Amino acid sequence: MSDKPRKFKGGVHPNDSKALSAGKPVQDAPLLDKYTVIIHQNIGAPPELVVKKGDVVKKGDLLAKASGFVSVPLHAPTSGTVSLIDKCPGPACVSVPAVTITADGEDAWGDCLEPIPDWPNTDPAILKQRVADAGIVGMGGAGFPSHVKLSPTKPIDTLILNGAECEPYLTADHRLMLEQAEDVVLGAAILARILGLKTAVIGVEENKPDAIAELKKLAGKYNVTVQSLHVNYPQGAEKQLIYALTGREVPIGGLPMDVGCVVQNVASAAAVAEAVLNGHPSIERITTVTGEPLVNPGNWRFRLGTPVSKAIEMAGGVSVQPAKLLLGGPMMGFAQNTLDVTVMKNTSGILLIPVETASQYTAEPCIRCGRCVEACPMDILPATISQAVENERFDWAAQLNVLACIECGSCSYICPSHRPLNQQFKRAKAEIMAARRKQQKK
Amino acid sequence: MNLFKEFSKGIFKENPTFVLLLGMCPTLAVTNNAINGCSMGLATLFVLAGSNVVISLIRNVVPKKVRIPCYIVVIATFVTVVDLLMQAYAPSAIYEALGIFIPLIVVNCIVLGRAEAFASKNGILASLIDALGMGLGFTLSLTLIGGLRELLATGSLFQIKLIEGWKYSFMLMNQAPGAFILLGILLGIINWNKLRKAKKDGRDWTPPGLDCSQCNLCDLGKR
Amino acid sequence: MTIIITSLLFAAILGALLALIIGAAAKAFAVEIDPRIETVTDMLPGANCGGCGYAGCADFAKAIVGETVPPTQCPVSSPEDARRIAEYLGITAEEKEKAVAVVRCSGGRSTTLRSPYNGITDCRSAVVVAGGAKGCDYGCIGFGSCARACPFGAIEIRDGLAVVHPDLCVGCGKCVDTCPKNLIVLVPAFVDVHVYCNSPEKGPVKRKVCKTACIACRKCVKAADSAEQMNIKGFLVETNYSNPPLPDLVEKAGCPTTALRQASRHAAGEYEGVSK
Amino acid sequence: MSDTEPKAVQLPDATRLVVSNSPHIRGNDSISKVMAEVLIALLPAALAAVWFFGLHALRVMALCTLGCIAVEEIWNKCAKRPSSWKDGSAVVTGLLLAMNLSAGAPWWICILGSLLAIGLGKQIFGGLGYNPFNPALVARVALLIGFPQLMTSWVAPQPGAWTALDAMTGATPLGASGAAVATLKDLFIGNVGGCLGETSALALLIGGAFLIVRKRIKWQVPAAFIATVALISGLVHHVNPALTPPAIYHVFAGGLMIGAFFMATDMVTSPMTVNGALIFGVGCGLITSVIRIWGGYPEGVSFSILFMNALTPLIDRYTIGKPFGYIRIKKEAAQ
Repeated sequence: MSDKPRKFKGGVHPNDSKALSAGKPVQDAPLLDKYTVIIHQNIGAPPELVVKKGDVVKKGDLLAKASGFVSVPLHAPTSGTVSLIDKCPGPACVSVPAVTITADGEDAWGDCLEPIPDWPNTDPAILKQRVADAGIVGMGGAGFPSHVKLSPTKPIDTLILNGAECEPYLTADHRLMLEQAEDVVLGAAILARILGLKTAVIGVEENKPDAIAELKKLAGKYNVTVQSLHVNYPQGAEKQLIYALTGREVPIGGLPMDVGCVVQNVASAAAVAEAVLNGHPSIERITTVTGEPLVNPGNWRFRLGTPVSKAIEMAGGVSVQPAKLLLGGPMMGFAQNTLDVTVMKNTSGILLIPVETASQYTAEPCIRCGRCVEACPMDILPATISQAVENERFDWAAQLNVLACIECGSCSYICPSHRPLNQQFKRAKAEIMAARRKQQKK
Repeated sequence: MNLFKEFSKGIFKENPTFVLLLGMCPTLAVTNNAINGCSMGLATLFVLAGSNVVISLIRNVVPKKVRIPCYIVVIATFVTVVDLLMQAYAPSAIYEALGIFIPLIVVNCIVLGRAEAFASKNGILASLIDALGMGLGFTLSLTLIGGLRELLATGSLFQIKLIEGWKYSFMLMNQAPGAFILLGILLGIINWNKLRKAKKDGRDWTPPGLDCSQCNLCDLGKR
Repeated sequence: MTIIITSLLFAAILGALLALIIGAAAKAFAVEIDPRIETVTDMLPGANCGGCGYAGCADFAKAIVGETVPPTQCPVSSPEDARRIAEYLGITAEEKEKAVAVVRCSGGRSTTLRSPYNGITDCRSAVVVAGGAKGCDYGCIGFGSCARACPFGAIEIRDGLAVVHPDLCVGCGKCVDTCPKNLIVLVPAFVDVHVYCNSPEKGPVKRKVCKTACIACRKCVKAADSAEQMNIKGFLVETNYSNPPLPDLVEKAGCPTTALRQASRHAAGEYEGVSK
Repeated sequence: MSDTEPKAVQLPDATRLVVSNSPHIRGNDSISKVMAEVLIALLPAALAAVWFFGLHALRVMALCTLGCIAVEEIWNKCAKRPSSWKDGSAVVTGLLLAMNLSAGAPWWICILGSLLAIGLGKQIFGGLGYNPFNPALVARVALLIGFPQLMTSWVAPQPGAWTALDAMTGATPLGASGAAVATLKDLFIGNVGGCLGETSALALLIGGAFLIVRKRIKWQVPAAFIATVALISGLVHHVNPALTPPAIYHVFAGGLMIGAFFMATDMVTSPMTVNGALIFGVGCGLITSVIRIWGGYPEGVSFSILFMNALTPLIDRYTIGKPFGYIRIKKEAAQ
């Protein structure tokens, strides 16, 4: 592979605003007295609760066990008592079940998983089981269970580590790659062994030269390659990343394994390394707390269940009232209406958007300028689909391949008429899927 | 039955051109001036009156299955009569201007429509009154469109120059697109006015054949 | 004179010949159409609302004549209309109660708390992203998808809350499928007392986000004439529609949150601002 | 941290946090910016018009622009729609309309043109974004059909003479004796009779280049348009020089430049896809050439663009590209 940065078709180039937190080393968040851990943190089936109110748990103890193959267990972020099992605000503005743990302050590890220092000579199946037991999910945002991706039903020839971090503002993966380069590369090597591959590719956007340099130093040692990527959004979207690195197109409705690829987030890789070498389950993650309204933006290593209000406090609070509070990046993150929502395994960022730059959607008419068509990385026609959705013609929208939409938001970002395209597509997808389910039932 | 109501509905409430949107072919084709429009309307009025009366007469005799061919034969007779009459007595300029559109009255929807919808169900007097009302409504509409087109195009009305020194003629109005544009605008004004009145009275009203919720022209149709 | 006679003769012969052809054709290509279908179509309301599940009134009439559905399936016709159709067809029409839609939520914009919302003002669009602008996860979003779906203009959006006007509602059920929160139910039209809340949460949780939620205090259950008139399901009370209470229950119970309401008075806006 | 200095940490007010769908930031593009850039691109042509036709050009431009704004606002008022002239589309339409009129156009032509453009061409369909035809061209064609003499009598260019007005009729470089009417240099600079905006190919090229560089228009449209016209007229001239002037005259004379760069590329009425833009341009060029060479009118640009406008939805429909990852699905289905 050449050193030339790779890119994909379409996309937009928002002002990345990463300077706010890119230079801030990761700090360990101080221990809090209470953690509210949302139980369902992964795509797939929610795990089954194994503790009850009043139980005493140690750090890393099982809170909930996986309830199926596409499900991951949940572990206690610290030692303490289960004080409450109730609903709490979830990331999608809907209340979800959660376990509240009142910390005892000792933060003592319980009976951890057995470390596997001799991983190069361990059976890949055992390593895979470890990934599953540690509750590792895709930490880039989706929260898809990692071990499921590691169990492909089709032949795999490429393992890709996603270090693109194309979302503006976010620097968590950047700091991770810089400060824990060894973990990332080690994780890559372990993942490659699980998949029976010799090598792995780490894709990093070229606006993180220090991280690329750091990774390249170690790359030879573990036989992985580091590939720089063109700075463009959504470079970190799975399908776009695969295209940029291998030139293969993941079919619509298909998975990376259909083109022989497995994509894992760098943070997930680091978590895998942690789980295999130290036996620590996934109970903490690096999260960027940033945004112009914050007094002191930066990167923190949060335990799961840390309330957003505490995170904002750690970042010095706000100097002005922000327009929006987001979990995740500004392009695909979820807007929150409460500060009580807590950090989850896939919370890559806690972002406060100032009033000046926050998007306001209006119902101005489409002037058919075609900017959205140019920007769409999936080569569909957002303007036409928007027209279909506006007229509630979901069959037409389906014909126009709205289901191929990856909801990256490039079209809404670029639209001069400020139309809520992305929302329309989300609705269209929901309606089409609902109609199909209805059809199947019949 | 209120005969006056039967008469006036053709002019206002069920005006064939502006409300029922029937007889669009002569409406668009021969209304390039007021005289043409008026004569076309009168010719149609004659056919309408004659055919309505005859059809009303034979309505109980004709079997239901073959009624349409029978109506057509009746209508065709009167059209032939009016065609020959106009050829004989109308100024040749008018007859030439109307040309093929006189014979085409046979397939005019108003004539067949009234025959089917009214004359075949009502008595002779009522049918005659209905035909006169409808015919007059049609004549007035065509004269209105023709007059407006003539006025806009040449500044005259019934070929009498109204504005002296009118140098430029807006030829667009004299040509086919002008008919479409003017008819569209008139229909728009009429429907808009009706919709406005209906809203005022708190009624729900949709212009015929239109779905206001699909149109972006004004917000009257929006709930 | 000869011309007239010739033309008359010609026309007569031609007419007779053509009449023969038409007559023959009518016999040969006759299509059997049940004349009753047309009559039944005329007897139906002609709103083509589709509430019966068929594509318009004519289609429904065909189904009635084919005796696959009873005429009472038309949600718009009155029972008398249905009986008339049944009498005409000589079939028995079982009585169908007239139904009316009820939106089981009373949380207007001023009574439920939530942060501002910016996006498409349509319930089904709002629900896929953030669940709308209101605090309750189960309540009415208030962007009027149901009101737009109603062919009879019976649903009004007032203060961000869908309110059904029972006098205009014909119970066609179009709104029921539209509501993304499944708030709308069809109930017998003669029942006037409903619980305008749908949240299965515990009382304090509900009260935190909504001032007019049902907190299952059981006041109405106790005030009812018989115990079965109001059902308790979890943290929510529901009218028992097979044994409904009288309208005066609302007065007698004195619901502390005004979640218990009379549909007619709710539509008239009499409960606005009275919640404590 | 918060224990020692409790006042220092201020948390955001949760009740004022806006809930909305992603993306939460937005590019700083807007309709008025798009329109402003089109206006900037029209500036060279407007200046050239003022230079060649004097203050009369300025008068026509002012009348048309103000007329369009007025019609837009009056219509909005009647239809109870929010005021919309600030988005700039009416100004662009007005200026483009002026570019299509002669410097000698009487005031009422400008006002009637504005009424036709905004009323008939745009608002009647629902306003910006809903019009199937380019409003300025609708007005131009309606006026051309309505007042054929008036619309085809030009004013002779008089560079630098501010108030002179010399009527000059008929002759256009597009006639068979094209070369006799104007020299190539005059054609390129714009020193010929004609509409305000269509004479100076140079100024139009500058404006068009600006729009293409700013990615406001698709270069495929003007390129395909001009290339098709050049190709066909060149071929015809080669076969029968008496029928039509050489291709270069076709390219630089008449409304081809303004049509190709400013009218055909109108976002609302041209296809969105790249392939569609190519088809659109070729179609425009084809019809233009046919009208110019064999048709009754000396100029066919406006008719061709209007005709292709009508086909735009169809073109858009049949040029929908294959989405990312589509080919593989087909392959797999075939297996």
